Formats: sequence, C-alpha cells, structure tokens
Amino acid sequence: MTDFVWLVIAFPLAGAVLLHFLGRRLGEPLAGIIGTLAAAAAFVVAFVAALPFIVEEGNHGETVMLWEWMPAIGANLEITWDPLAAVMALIVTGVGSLIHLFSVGYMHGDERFARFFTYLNLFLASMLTLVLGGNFAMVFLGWELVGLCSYLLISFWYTKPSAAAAGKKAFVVNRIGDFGFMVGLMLVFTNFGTLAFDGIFERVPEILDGSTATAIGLLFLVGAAGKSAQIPLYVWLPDAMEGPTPVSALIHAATMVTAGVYLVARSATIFAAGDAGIVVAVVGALTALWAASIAIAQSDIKRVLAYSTVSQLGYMFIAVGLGGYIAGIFHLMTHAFFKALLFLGSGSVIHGMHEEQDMNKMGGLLEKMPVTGVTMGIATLAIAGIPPLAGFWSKDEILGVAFEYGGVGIVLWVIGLVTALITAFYMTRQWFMVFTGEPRWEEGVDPHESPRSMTVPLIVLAVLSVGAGFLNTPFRLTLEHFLEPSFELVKVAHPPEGLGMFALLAAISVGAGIAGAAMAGFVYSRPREIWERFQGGFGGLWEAWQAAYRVDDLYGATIVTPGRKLSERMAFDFDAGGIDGFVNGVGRAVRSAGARTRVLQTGLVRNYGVGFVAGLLAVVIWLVIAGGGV
Amino acid sequence: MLTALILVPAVAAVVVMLLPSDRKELALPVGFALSFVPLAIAGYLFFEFETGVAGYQFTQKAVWYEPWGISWNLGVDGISLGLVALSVILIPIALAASTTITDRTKEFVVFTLLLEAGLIGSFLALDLFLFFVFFEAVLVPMYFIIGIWGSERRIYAAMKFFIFTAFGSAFLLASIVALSVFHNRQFGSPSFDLLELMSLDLTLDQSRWLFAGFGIAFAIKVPVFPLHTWLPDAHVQAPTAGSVLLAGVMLKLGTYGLLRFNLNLFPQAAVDAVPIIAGLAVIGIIYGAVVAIVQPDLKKLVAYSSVSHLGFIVLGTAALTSAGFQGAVIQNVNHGLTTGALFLLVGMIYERRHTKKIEDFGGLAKVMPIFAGLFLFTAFASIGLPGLNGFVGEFLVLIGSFPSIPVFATIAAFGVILAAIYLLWAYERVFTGIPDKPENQKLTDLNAREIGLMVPLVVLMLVLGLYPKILLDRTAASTEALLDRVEQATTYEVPEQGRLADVFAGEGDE
Amino acid sequence: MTFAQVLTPPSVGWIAIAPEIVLGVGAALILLFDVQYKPKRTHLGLATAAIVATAFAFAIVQYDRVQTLSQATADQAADFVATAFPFDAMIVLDANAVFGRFAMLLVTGLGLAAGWRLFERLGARAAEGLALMLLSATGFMFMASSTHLMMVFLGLEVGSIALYVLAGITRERTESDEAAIKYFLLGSVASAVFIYGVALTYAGSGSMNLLEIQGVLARNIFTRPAVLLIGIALMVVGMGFKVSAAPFHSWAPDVYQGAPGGIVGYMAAAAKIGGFAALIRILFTAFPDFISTWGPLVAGIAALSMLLGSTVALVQDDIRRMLGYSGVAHAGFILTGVVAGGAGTGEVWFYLGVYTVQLVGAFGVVAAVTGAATSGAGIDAFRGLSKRAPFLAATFTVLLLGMAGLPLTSGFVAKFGVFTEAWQAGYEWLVIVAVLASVIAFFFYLRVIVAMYMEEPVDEAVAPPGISVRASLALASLITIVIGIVPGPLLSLAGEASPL
Amino acid sequence: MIEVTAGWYLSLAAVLFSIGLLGILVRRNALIMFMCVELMLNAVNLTFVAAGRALGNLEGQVAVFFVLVVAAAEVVVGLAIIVAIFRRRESASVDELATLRG
Repeated sequence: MTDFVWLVIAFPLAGAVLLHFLGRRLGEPLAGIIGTLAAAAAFVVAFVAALPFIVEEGNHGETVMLWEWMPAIGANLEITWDPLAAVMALIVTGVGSLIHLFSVGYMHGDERFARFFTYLNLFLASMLTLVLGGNFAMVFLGWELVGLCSYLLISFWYTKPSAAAAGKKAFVVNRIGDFGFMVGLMLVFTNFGTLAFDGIFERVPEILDGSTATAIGLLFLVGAAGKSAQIPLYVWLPDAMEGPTPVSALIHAATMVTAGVYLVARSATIFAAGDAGIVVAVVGALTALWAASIAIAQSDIKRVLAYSTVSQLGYMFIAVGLGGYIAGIFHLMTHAFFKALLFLGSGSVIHGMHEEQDMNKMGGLLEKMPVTGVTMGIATLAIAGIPPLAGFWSKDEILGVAFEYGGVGIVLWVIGLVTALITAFYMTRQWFMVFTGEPRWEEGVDPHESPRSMTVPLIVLAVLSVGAGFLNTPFRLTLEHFLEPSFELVKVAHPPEGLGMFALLAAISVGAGIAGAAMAGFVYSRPREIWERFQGGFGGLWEAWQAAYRVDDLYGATIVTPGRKLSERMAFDFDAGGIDGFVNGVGRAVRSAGARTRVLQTGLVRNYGVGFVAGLLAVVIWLVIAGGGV
Repeated sequence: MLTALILVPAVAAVVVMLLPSDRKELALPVGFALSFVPLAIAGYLFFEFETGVAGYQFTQKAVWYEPWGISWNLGVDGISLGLVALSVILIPIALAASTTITDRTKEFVVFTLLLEAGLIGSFLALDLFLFFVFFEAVLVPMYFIIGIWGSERRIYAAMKFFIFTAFGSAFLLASIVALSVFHNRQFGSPSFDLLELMSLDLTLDQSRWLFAGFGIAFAIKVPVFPLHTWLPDAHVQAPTAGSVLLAGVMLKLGTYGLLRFNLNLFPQAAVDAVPIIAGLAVIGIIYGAVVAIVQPDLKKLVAYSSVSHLGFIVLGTAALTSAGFQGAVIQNVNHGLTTGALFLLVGMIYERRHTKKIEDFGGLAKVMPIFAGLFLFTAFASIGLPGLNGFVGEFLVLIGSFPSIPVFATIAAFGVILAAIYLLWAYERVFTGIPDKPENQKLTDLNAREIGLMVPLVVLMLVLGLYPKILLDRTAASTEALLDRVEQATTYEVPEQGRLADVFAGEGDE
Repeated sequence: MTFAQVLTPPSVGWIAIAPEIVLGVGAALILLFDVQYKPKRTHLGLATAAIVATAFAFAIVQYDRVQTLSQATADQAADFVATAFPFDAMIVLDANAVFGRFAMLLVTGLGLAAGWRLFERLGARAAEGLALMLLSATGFMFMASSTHLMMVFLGLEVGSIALYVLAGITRERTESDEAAIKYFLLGSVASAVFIYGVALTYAGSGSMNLLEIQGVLARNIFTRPAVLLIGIALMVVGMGFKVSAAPFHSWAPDVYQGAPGGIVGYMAAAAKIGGFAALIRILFTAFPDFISTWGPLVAGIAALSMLLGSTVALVQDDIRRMLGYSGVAHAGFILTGVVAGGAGTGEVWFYLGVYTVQLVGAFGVVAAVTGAATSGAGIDAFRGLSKRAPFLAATFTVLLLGMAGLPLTSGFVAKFGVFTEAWQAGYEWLVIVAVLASVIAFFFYLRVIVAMYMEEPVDEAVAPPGISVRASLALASLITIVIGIVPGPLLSLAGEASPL
Repeated sequence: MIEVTAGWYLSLAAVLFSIGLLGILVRRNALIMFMCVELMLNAVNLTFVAAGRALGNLEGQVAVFFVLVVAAAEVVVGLAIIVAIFRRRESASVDELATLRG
C-alpha cells in the first residue's frame, strides 16, 4: 500500500548523488534548485504516504522490506512506516525543503555551492533513514550518517581551523554517545536475538525484566544525550555553529538533534518497562536549565540560539522521559518550526550584516530588515510560550505532563517554569539587541533585507510557528489521535484533565514567560549602559554564563589533555620503548650470546683441544652413568 | 580450478621473469594484465560458489608424498572465499599503484605475483603441511618487497618482519609436526589433512599446548598485542604496494588461521582460551587506537589502526557465536579494502611530497579536493560508519560477542570512539585549514590512473556496506558449521542469541 | 683349504666396492698420467669427471642389485648373505651404502665443477688436488659401506688424511697451512679417540663387526657395560668431530675459512656425509638396543650444536666462517633425526643429501665471488651482488634459503622430516629447540641476502664464472627447488636406505 | 701374588691414552703434540692386543697392524704439514697460529 515510501529517502539520496557528480557542472543556482526539488519531492511523497493514517483511524502502518543487510542480527534495510515515522518524515522534509530554499540565497556566491546542496540532500536522506528505519541497526545507520553530514557541514568552510575542529569535535562527542547506543543495541540483541522492531517491541513485557530494561534505557540515553546535546555531551552543539547558518537551522535545531527524542519515543516500550525514563527526564530538566542560563549572557547571535536549542531539547527529554511521548513529539515539531525560523532569521541578519554575528554590533535592524525582524519576533514570542503561538501549546503540554506526574515531576515542573522564564528573557533580549535601539554597526556595514528566496521560507515558517500549535490543543487533539497507533503498547502520559487545570497551569507558565520577556524588554530596549549596569548586577555569575561555565576548559583539562598525554606515553614510551624495546632486546641478547660464545673460538689449537676433551669427558661420564655402567 | 588459481600467478611470475631484460618497461603492464587472470578465475569461483553449503567446495586433492601423508589438498569455503577474492582484487591494484618503482621493476612484479600465489595458496590449503608451506613462503617475496623497495630503514624493517613472523611460524611448525605424530600414533599413519586431524583424540593438555603453538604463530601475524611491534616498522618502511598487500591480505593469514585451524582442531582449548584471546583482542583494539592518535607519521597511524581493527576480528573469533564469526570473516575483507585504500592514498601523497609526516601537511583539501574526498570517504569506512563496509564487520562482531562475552564487547565498543578521534584528527591536520606551506600549494590533485585505482575499492566499500549479503550469504553456512563443530566437541554452549539459524529459516523474500 | 682357494676371492664381491675401486684406481691413474704426459688441466678435469661418472654408474648398478636383493626369497638366503656381505662381511651392499655413494659422488661431481677454478690456479699441483679429492671420496664411501669397525676406521683415515692435505694445498697462503695444521692435529686426535672407542668396543663385546656386536648384545645382558659404553661414547665423539657437532666443532670454522675456497665446499660436505654414514651405521646397526642410552646423549649434542652454531654464526662477518658455524647448526639438525633411531634413517639421509648439495653450491658461489684459491670471504664482498652478478646472487639466495629451511626448498622438507622423527621418538623438547634455532639461523642467512640485494654495491667487479661453475650452481639451486616441491622420489629413495 | 689380568693392560692403555691426550693440551710444539697422538694410537694398540688375547680371538692382534699403517700414513702427511709451517715461520709452535679465529 505504501510500498513507494522508500522514495522518501530515495529522492534526496538521488539528489545527493546527482549533485555530487554533476553539481559543479550544473552550477548556481541550478544545483540548489535541484536540491530543493529533491527535498520537496520527498515531502510530497511523505505527505501522500501519510494520508492513510489521516483517513483511517488506528492504522498501524507497515514495514517495507528493501533488501537484506545483516540478516544474522535481524538488521535489514527496511522501513517502518507508521504515524510516528510519518510525523518525523514530514517535519524533516518540510522544514528541510524550506531550508534548502533558503540556502539557495544564503549560499549565493560560495565556490562550493553545489557541494553544499549535495551534503544537505545527503543529510535529508540520512535523517529519513534514521526516522524511517525499521530496525535499530537501520536507525543506527541513519544515526551515524547524520553525524557524518553534520561533520561535513559544520566543517564546510574547512579552511577555517575553528570550523574543522568543531566538525571533528561534534563527530567525536557524538561517537561517545554512539558508544552507549551501541552497547544498548548489543544488550537488545542479546535479549531479543534481533534488532528488528517487529521482533522487539511487542515482546518487551515477556522478555525484558525491569533492570535490563533500565540498563538498555540508560544506554540509549547516553546515545540520545550525544546526538541531542544533553548534559554532559552537549558541548559540541555550540561549537557546531561554525557551520553555515542553514545547517545550524536544519541539523542543529530542527532535525538531527531531535533524533535522541525520537529514539526515546520509538523505544517507548523499553523505557516503559524500566526506570530509565525518569533519568531521561531529570537529565533533560537539568540540561534545560543549565543551557538556558548560559544563553542569557551570550552575545553571539547564533550561540544564543544554540544554547536555546540545547535547552529546548531538554524540554523534550522531560516529556519523553516522563512518558509524554506525544507531548515530546509535539514540542519537537513546533520547536522545529520556530527554531528553524530563528536560525534562518539570524542567518538572514548575518547575511545582511556581512557575516557579523556579534549582537553588540547590531541594533536597529528592524527598519532595514522588516521581514526578518517581524518573523523573528513571531518566533521569539512562540518560543517564549506566549499564547496562542505554537510554543505555548507544546511547552504547556510538557509542563502539564510533568505536573501530572507528581513527586519528582513537580520539581521538574518548577525547573521547566524557571527555564521558561529564562528562555523568554534571553530570546527577547536577543530580539531587542538585534532589531531595536541605536545601530552599533561596524563601519562600512550596510544592512539590507535578504532576497526573496530567503524571506519566503521565513514567512512560511512564521505561519507555521503561529499555527502549528493548533494541531494539538486540549480542545482538539489532532496530533495525539494521529500518533496514537504508534504508542499503543505503552501508556502515554498526559497533562492533567480538565480545562480548569489547563487554564491554571497555562496561566502560571504564560506568566513566567511574560515576566521574562518583559524584564528583557525593559532592559534591552534601552541604551547600552543600562544593559551593562543590569548585567553587572549579576557579578561573577554573568561572567560564568558568558563563559558557559567553562565546561570546555574543564573537559580539556580532565579528559582531552590527560588523554593526549596518555596516548603519547603509550606510543612513545610504552610501545616504542617498552614492548618494541623488549623485542629488540631479545634480538640483541641472542646476538650478544653469540658474541660471547665467539670468544671461545680463540684460534689456538690447544684451546680447541681443551674444548674437545671437555666435551669428550662429559660425553663419557654421561653415557657411563646413564647406561648404568658403574 | 583452485590449482589454477595458485599456479596462474606463479606462472605469470615466470613469464615476467623471462621478459627480455632490455625491455624493463614491459614488466609492469604485462604483470598487471596477467593479474587479471586470477581475478577472473576467482570471480568465477565467487559466483559459482554454492551458498548454504557448509563444506569445502571445488576441492582438489592429489597425493604429494604418501608415507608422510601430505597432499595437495585444496578447497574453499565461506571463510576463505572472501579472502581469496580480496587477494586477487588487491594485487592488480597494488601493481598499478607501483608505477613509481623504476629500479628493478621486473623483480618487483615477479615478487608481487609470487606473493599472490602464496597468499591464495595459504587460504585454499586444507592440508596443514601445504598450508605451512604457503604460510611461510609468502614471507620471502614480502621480505624482498620491503627490503629492496622500502624507504630508509627498510632493511631493519624487513628483517624484523621476517624474523618476528618466522619466530611465530616456528611454533606452528612444531605443532603441525606434533599433530601428524599424534595422528600416526592413533591411526597408524601420519596425516596433515585438516578434516582427518579434526577427528584426533587429543588430551586437554595436548590440545592446549598445540593451541598455543598455532596461536602464537597466528597472533604474531595478526598481530595481536603485544606481538605487534613489527607491524608499524614494516608498514612505514614498505613501498605502497607492500603496505597494501601486507595490511590488506597478509595479516589476514593470522585471523584466518585462528578461525580455520585453532577453532577446528582444538575446540576445547579454544573455548578455554576465550578470555585470553578476547582480552588480548580488546587490549589490541583500545591500545592500537590510543597509540595511533599521536603518531606523527601517517603510515604509522594507519598501521596502528590496523592493530585496532584486527582486534575486532580476533574478538569476533573469540565470541563463538554466529554473528561474531560472520563479523570476523567479513571484517577480514573489509579491513583489507579500507586499510589497503588508506595505504594507497598515503602512498599517493608520499609520491608527491616525499614525506608522510602529518605536520608537513595542512590544508590539502584546498589543493587536492578529490584526494581529500577519497581520503575522507575511506577514513569513514575505516571508522565504521554505517552504510560503508567497515561498519558491517565491526557491528556484527560487537553484537555477536555481547551474548557470550559482554564485558569484552563493551570495552571493544569503546574503540569506535577512538577510531573517530585518530582518523578525524589526522584528517583535520592534513587537509583542513589553509595550505600555508609553499610545497603544499603546488600539489596537483589525483590523476586518472590514481582515481582509477581507488574506484574499485570505493565501490566495494559501498557495496559491502549496503549489500553485504553478497558475502554474508556465502559465509553463513561455513560459520554455522564451525560453530557446530565447536559446540559438539566441547562443553561450550552457544548462548541463546548466538545462533542465527532461525533468522535464516525465516528468509524467504528473495 | 688350499692355497688356490685362498687366492680366489669371492666372485660376487667386486661389484660391492666397484665405485670405490673406480675412484681409487682413477686417482692413481690421474697422478701417473700427469707425471708421464703433462696433460692440459682441462683434460685432467674432464678425466676426473669421467671417473666420478663411472663410479656413479656403478653405484646405479649397485642400487639395482640391492633392489633385487631386497626381494630375495627365503631359499635364496645363502645367496643373499654372500651378495650382501662380501669380503667376510667387512663390506655390506645395502641401500644405506648405495645412498651414501650417491650422495658422495654427487657432492664430488658438484664440488669439482664448482671449484674448478682452484684446480686451474693450482697449476702443476692440479693433478694432486684431483687425486686427493678422489681418494678422500673413496675413503668416505667406505665409511658408508662397511660393517666392520676397522674398515670404518680405514675409510675415515683415507678420507681425512686426504682432506688434511687438501686444506693446505695452497701452501703459499698462511691461512691455508694454518687451517691444515689445525685440521690435522685435531683430526688425528679425533681419529685416535675413535679408534680407541673401537678398541674398547671390541674389548667389551668381542667383535668389531657391527652385526656381530648387535647379536652379542642381543643375546647377553651386561651388568656393568662400562667399557662398552665408553667405547660407544668415544666413537660418537670421533664421528661428532667429523660432522662438526658441538662441542667438537672448533676446527670447522677455521678450516672453512682458511682452506682454499674452491675445495672447501667439497671438504665440508664429504666429511659430513662420511661421518654421518658411519655414525648411523654404528649406532643403528650395532647398538639399536642401547638407544635409550645414546639417544639423550645425541639429543644433547644436537641441541648444543644447533644453539651454538646458530648464535655464533649470527655475529660472523666472514661468509665462510658463517657457513662453518651454520654447518655446526646443521649437524645438530641432522642429529635431531638420528635420535629417532633406525626409523629416522631416511630423513637423516635426505637431510644429508640436500644439505650437502646446498653446501657445495654455496661455497661454489663464495669461491666465484671471492676467488677459488683464497681464504676468507668478508660479507662486504657481497654487497650489491645482485647488480654485479645477478646469477650468482640468485643462486646464492636459493641455496641460503634452502639452508634456512624455507618452504618450497629442499631444506624445509629435510627439516620437517627430522623434526617429525624426533617428535615421534619422544624428543619434543629437541624439536622446540630446533625450531627456535632455525629462527635464529634465518637471521644470518638473510643478512647475506640483505647485503646482496638491499645494499649499495661495492665497486669490485666479479669475474664471470665459468661454464662448469655456472652449471654446478644452477644444478644445486635447481635440486634445492625441485626437491623442495617434489620431495617424494628422493624421500622414498632415502627411506629405503636403512642399514641392514 | 697378584695375577695380571687383561684389566691391567686395559688400564695401562687407558693411562697411556690419557697421557697422550693431556700432552696435546699442554704442549705447544706441533711435533710433540703429534707424538702425543702417536702415543694415543699406541695405547689403542695395547688395548687391541690385550683384548684380543683375553677374548682369545685374533682380530685384535690383526687390528694393530692396521692401526700401525694408518699411524705411519698420518706421520707422513703430518710431518709434511709441520715442515711447511716450520719453513714459513721458523717455529713449530701452534700458539703462533691464530689468524683464523672467532
């Protein structure tokens, strides 16, 4: 029925292959257009394939086998097409198409224009592999391939050493997470004998005991923390901003980084069988707060967004950790819209400001870039959780889930609220710093609005940021119904029942959001001295935020440097000196034994005679004794 | 058929040797052309090979010397098939990569072809005597290749390579002798036939000692930590073709030997030795990677990465599960392709810059984009990126070893992080940034010949990464049979998930 | 018994010593001919070759006879004894003896060809050299073909004394006469020790005929066999000296280095063949029941020889000394086969055969590179030989690899054979020692190959070797490879060669 | 009265043999060393004769002749070599012959 769903992956993949070999010849902008069309085609296919889920209630979808890969472990190239996959695919291809379109303008003039679209298309294919994969191995395949694309795109401008280093860092840190994921997979295989979803999820209750399920969950969490930039593995994401801005929007905000959330949601049955979920939620909450606090003091326009992304991903982790899978996916979706919008907006700003990223050198851009300014404003409101924008609905649902959970959930709810407040604060701060006040531009900078191909995606995303929330309001749970078949096997956590409760919780969180936004607006709409006085009020704390708590230095001092030292020790002392020294020593010992024995050969006949006679006596005595002669 | 596969390269070597000595330039093209004959034969074998058959196929047996019980006994099964294929693929590539060898070209081609004959012979031999003959004989051409056409410290490296490996073979020889004597005592006639020797009734002590004897020889060849130190020296000094064949095929003699002989002949000892083997394998994985990180020389880095990657193969062998065995077998091939390709690439840059030191490079991606792309591709294949070949083997090994030896498997999984570190860091230092050294700015990108060399490897990496079935199907029955053998002959019980029989039973959608 | 009867020798006997007669008479004829006619040296050489070839032909006839004998039925028993043990059982016509002759004659022929340049240099003394060569071969062949200890002694002395002279035949060189006197003094002591062993054995058992000794020992139980044991010990020592087994090897490196380059290969090989032929006949025929006594002794000597020979060879800078020490090690390897007793005869003979061919060939190369009448051969002379004289380098490589025992050479099969026998006989430890020693040995063989192929050439040009040298070297290499690949025929032939 | 049995002769022979062997080790003149060898051979002869007599068989007696002949042959060659050495070096001391060593 949906056999053709492989086309979702095939279109961008074909695009990537085509652009790889012909891209240079196609040139600009044809290469970009082809890339965009490939993404759009995938979106269309995904949409068509998703129609049955909308039409038919309770359609579980199906698994489409492509070909055998590693049958020994139940890992084949197969697609599981169910509502969850469909939602993810639609987000990925939808946002992806827009970002492709945006990139046509953004990457204008870059000498590796076509290559950029190759990677983007490859990324889409990979991400779709991840979300459509019908077994864990295929998820892992996509998981790693998106890592690869992330690596390639972060270090796209590889002549910049910082970009190259950031790409490597992203990949390596992700690998640490992958280690956990992989061990988790081993544990899954050991218990189930296969990695295929079909053979796992339904059999979880009969096969997994609680502690094994917890163990698998925790290991998956390690993987998810790597990919989704959660504590303690989030450090790569801010650095990843070295990549072109559309990349940040697509990969490091909207899609790839949500893979961890997707993984937890996909493995819901396993998490439900153990106690790993609460750990996921706690990690998410801590990350949300931690990253939000760092975001407060950042002055790089993209770094603010990067930490914001980390923080928002923490939100999603709270949701899926507590069993609110649909809430998590819902937030994933709305976040994809408004965060992509924010990034693209910032890209537009950077573009207009001639690659300037320091917000201290912006200001007053609203006039120069009205479309960008307005759309970013919408996104800021959305992320701040102001009703009725998308962020409000999804964030509220998550907070509701936490509240309903009780116990620890209440703590998480409080953290979530504080985070919401901070989020509203720093996002508003950003908007005001960029778009209002006196221009603080460097000389020679002449800001201008971006071309149509860039503003159209902004507008579309702005519309989505406004409207997407209505997909799943307490009044009309469209998304929930859509996704339900995917989560049949588990009990999905929900916000408290009843409109009254909803209104109460909403009021509190909106209050927090407005408070944060108002505070920021109050400070940052005014001249710079005021900000500085305000910031100075925090004393050392502000500096700590600015320096992101110096976590990179900490890692450097505790892991990287000692690791390098250890490696050098091993390589140059232990290996070359110790082991190889021993090997060569054996050789030398044999040689010197020869040299010593050689001295016996004096050249003097009488000495030879002595040797001869000594040997003779030895032989006689031995033989006589051994033979029982005496 | 199999005899031809061994004899053709040998005959080709003779043909090249007989070329007129004043037409030096003919040697390489002729050798290259002739090396396609074994490729064709092996290709025929590969596709005629019956999947799902556990035993040896295309067997040929001719008595060599009856009283000693030695025979020219050849056969191929799923475990050796891939390795044979790998050998015949890498030889033409290695030859074509050697156009820069102008001194004594003829001898070079002759040695390479002889090496091919020896390698294929080792993989096909079902008679231990015959196996040993080939196993030891391949040392000579490789010794000359390193010693004559290597770089500055080539003699030291060649000598070390030879003596170190011969040291291992000494124990192998003694053990083979012992086996035939035991057969003589039990059945009244000596025999070296693998299948006959499998029915020997050895005491546990005997089989442990013999296991150790075989094990040392193969462990040195692999090489397993701490017997690996000949490898970096040999690789660094060897010419490109030497490195490619050494890493690509020759090291596989060790892993192949472990699978083929140690497990078949001494199953109980093997089962008892699992912690030791797996332990050394895991140490090798981590250690090789850690040491690779800071190597200043690209070739040395790749050499240590081999130590690490081969650890996975050994681990898969020690796993004693279907997936582990399959992983080991397929990783044999994969490692040959990726590491072979890496050595080729390092060789290409060495020919341009006459240095392999990482610090001498920088920003090469700007001047040599194709080279950089191919290097990155290969590096990712080596890192074990899913979708490329390196992943399939490592993943199967890890997944397969977890049910039986979870702790080792977990530690080994750590190696995948380190692989990313050393290769990407090296890539970063060599290729990214701005090419600020004047020597680097003038470099030319790969020419058509060099790209042509890489294309088959790249294609294979992709094909085996996405469609490993082509190999897995052929190995499955053999690895199952091996597992059966181990299980039936010992107290070992394959863990519940260590088998893949049911997966194959459910296979119907072809 | 009438006088006539005494004068009439047993008619069947002559064929049993026909090759020895041919060589002995040939040697005398060459001397006489030379005195009378002063022929060209080339003609002398061809004549010698013809003599060796004739002897070889007789050896083939003997082989045929032995084949027939081995199928003799019971009623032909009397005939069999008469044919197989002519000359009052002083001589035996068995496969062991015939194989010894094959090996000896092959080595003589090869040695003659490979060292031909020496005889050209010797000028007027060429005939003496050739005659001595033939005489020594005669002596050593007798060692292989006699069942009587006195006969063995005579053979030993005939062979050895001829070799003493050969070692010093280029007397204008100081090294040559030093080698001669060392060889002579130590050799005569060893001979004295051997004959004393014979005397004691005679005292202990009442006979010097090996078969009778065996019979006596089988029939009687000796409560205090000290005299006999000392006798065995002394005979083993005497033969150990001839084959240059440690610790009786000290003459070997010096003599190999000092003796004229053209003949030293033959000298080394011939002494080894003679020594081992006599040793295995004495031990296997006369004292098979004492194997548990002499077995460990021989094993000990073998182990010491292998280890000492290999390690000291490692540090030699002179190729000929290196080959001398490697000869010590090879003596050890062959003794590894001896410990297995009669069962190992075939393997021991095989080893002897292939090794001595390699040895002669190797020394032939050395002589071609550094001169046939010289002493010593520094490794420097071999640098870059592959470029200066590719043929010599290639053959030397094959021969060295053969000695090293690399597969696909005869040396490997030989080593494999003796190792198997030793293991079969229960000397596992000896096999381990042996394989380790052969690893050490790889090193010095390879070192020569390194010099020839991987180092920069020295300027000295190498005179192109003559046709006979090239032929003999090619033959030796070819034998090494062909036997390595198709060892069956020679193995079967050697396998028949157990002493009666 | 002590009866002189074959054992006595054998022992005497052994003593003679040992003296000869010792002589080889301690004397440095090649000629004297060579005479020590002759002494050893004579010890052998004594053994043969004594043993032959004790065993009542002639073989031992005959053997002596062979040994004597061999000894004579050795003398011829040995002296020739020693003379050659002496001519060149004006000395028959074997301690001066050590160019070949190691």
